[in-house]
Amino acid sequence: MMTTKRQAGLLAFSALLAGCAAGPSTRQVDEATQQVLKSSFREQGIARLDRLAPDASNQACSEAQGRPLDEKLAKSIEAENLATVKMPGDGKFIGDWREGEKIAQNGRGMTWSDKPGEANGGSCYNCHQISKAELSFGSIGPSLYNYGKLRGVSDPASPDSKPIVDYTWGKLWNAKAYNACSDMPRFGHAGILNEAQLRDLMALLLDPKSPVNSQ
Amino acid sequence: MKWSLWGLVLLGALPMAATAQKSTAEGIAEYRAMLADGNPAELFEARGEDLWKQARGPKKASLQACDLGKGPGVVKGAFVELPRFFPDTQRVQDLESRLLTCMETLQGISAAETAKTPFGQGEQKTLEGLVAWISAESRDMRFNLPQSHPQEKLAYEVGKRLFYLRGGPYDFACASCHGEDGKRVRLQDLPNLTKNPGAGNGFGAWPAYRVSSGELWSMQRRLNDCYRQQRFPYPGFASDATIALGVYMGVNGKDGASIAPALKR
Amino acid sequence: MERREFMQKGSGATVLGLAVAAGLMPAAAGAQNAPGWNKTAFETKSLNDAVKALGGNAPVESKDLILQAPEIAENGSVVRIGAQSNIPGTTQIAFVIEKNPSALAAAFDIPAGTDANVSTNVKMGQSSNVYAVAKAGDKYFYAAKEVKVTLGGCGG
Amino acid sequence: MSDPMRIRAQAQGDKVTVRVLVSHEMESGQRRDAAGKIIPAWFIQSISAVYDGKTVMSAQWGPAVSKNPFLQFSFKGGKAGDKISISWVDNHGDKRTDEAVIS
Repeated sequence: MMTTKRQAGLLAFSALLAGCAAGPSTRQVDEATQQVLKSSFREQGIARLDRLAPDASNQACSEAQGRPLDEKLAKSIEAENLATVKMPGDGKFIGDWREGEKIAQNGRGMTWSDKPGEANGGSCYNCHQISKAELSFGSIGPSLYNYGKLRGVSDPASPDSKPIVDYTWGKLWNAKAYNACSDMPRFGHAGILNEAQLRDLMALLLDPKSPVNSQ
Repeated sequence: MKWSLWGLVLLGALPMAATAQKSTAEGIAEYRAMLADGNPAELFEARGEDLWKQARGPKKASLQACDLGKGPGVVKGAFVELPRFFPDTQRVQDLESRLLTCMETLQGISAAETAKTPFGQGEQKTLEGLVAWISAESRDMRFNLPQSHPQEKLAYEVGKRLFYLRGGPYDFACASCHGEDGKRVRLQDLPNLTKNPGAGNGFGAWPAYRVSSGELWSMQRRLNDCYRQQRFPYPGFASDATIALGVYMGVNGKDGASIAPALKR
Repeated sequence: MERREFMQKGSGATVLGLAVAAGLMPAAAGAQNAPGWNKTAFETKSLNDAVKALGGNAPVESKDLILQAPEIAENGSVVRIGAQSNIPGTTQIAFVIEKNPSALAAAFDIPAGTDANVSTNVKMGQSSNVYAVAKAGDKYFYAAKEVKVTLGGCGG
Repeated sequence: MSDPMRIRAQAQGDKVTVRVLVSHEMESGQRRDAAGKIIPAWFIQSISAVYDGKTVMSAQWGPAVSKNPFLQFSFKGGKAGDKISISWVDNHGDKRTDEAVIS
């Protein structure tokens, strides 16, 4: 009556657990979790099963279950991620903040209902306040309103601004380079946004004329 | 659904003058308060009660002999104790999964076929009504999921693993949005599902009528869309993964009151 | 997703424009219209045109007409609006949403003995002025409120 | 066949407050399906309430009324135990009437 596939899930462990009042051991939970993942998920559209296999960073942060990582482990994860950051090929960091605003508003991309090859959004407003005009913003990440202004960026091209410009690019490219278990996607590293899109988001955050800094 | 005069009272009490400038949060609270009276989920509840009693399927039988965990035919209070372990299937099952079993054994409607059916169509539509009515029969009762069977304990631990599992191109886990207090995505409050009151409030709101789509969503459908937004692969309907997450949330929400079927964005 | 299909801000307007141009406005697309349904009124684009199509003209603002609507809508698919008219002899209450493809949302006849107080749920494609309209004798009155429609959820 | 309406009619003093939920798609005619084709409009155009042989409310609706519509009104002179009936007609010519007892 139930499918064989489903029976293979948790059921396989009932024998193991018989007479075990204290609850399952870590190993039993590990094995059951792997079986459950295997029996429960299937590919759909562009969402392939390899998405379930975490890389080293995600593995460590999953296991931590919200607790802070061991400092040495965190540092090594951050170093690994920092090494992936690719600075823009042509040395240009700042694009068009108007385009950046559109990308920040757009929450689409890479779900099983999205088509391959379509440009993804940045989902930025889902988690951050950015420009003052948008009232519908999330609070998972810090407010980015006045991002450039608060950091004293009056000309993103000036040498004075270089450190903050580099950091911001790096943070967008791979947020885990600065915070091992950041909740923020690795937009450049994971291929969510391309260089041109990242430049536009940089402009939204750092261009003095962007409403983020001018209003 | 209770039709109190609450909505009216609230409407009268709220300052409706256009001059009153409210904060965004106050504005949203006002919007929700105005809608609180007249939740269309009630239309689904009515359909569900009929579907429970109607002789249907190849075996032309009703679901009135279905055991939702408190004995054959007992509906009241069943919802707040699910998911739980069922000896006949040797499996931890949530409401949707259990209904698949009952529809198959009592009515001869294939569980595998229904699980494969797209949401909102065919027997999935039947389930919308059933979960609305069955959950409504436990309205205001407190969650008390059993954790005595080893499989129930295992399901909780597996659910916890899945809750914290980061994956996909965005590195999202359930915990990315639902692991802390006081967070929002856009303007929607995100319940912290790791403890109360968030777990009780969050888990206890589904099934719910979603105003954005005008549909009645079961917890299985809610979790399916969470995984879509998480950029994960597709979780099977009533799969062990989505059931285990239900156990994790429901146990964390112990003693929270069920308001399902609620009204959601 | 569902939300966007109904009311995406920018491109939605184009879709609506095309629909109008192609004669796909609600009445034409339906198989038939209910007896007495005021097709013309439901094709108007503004408060004044809607009132004209209902048989009046030049509505005036009135403090005796109270429009109940939220300042912010979490979702434009369902917005509760209501109106109470304290104008003696009110025989009709209508709701107009300025920026919707068809501005007139609903028109209620109020027979003698029925309160001039009705409410319903409406869809709003975007932030807009919302009007309650009341007819008393042969005069029309209105009350206005701006309702902001916000984007919600993960947006995907 | 359409589902029944949910009607609540409550008498308080000399006034009856009526709240109605209707099961209907209320398709606006503005939405497109996955293939990009306009989904044809399908919505209730008229709805009315009758008590004691007399129409106590009648309305014309456009496609902007929400899916699974809600409606509230009140009238004088109704008594608990009496019946009120609500009827609607949509642009497909489908119609439905349901009754409720005033409580």
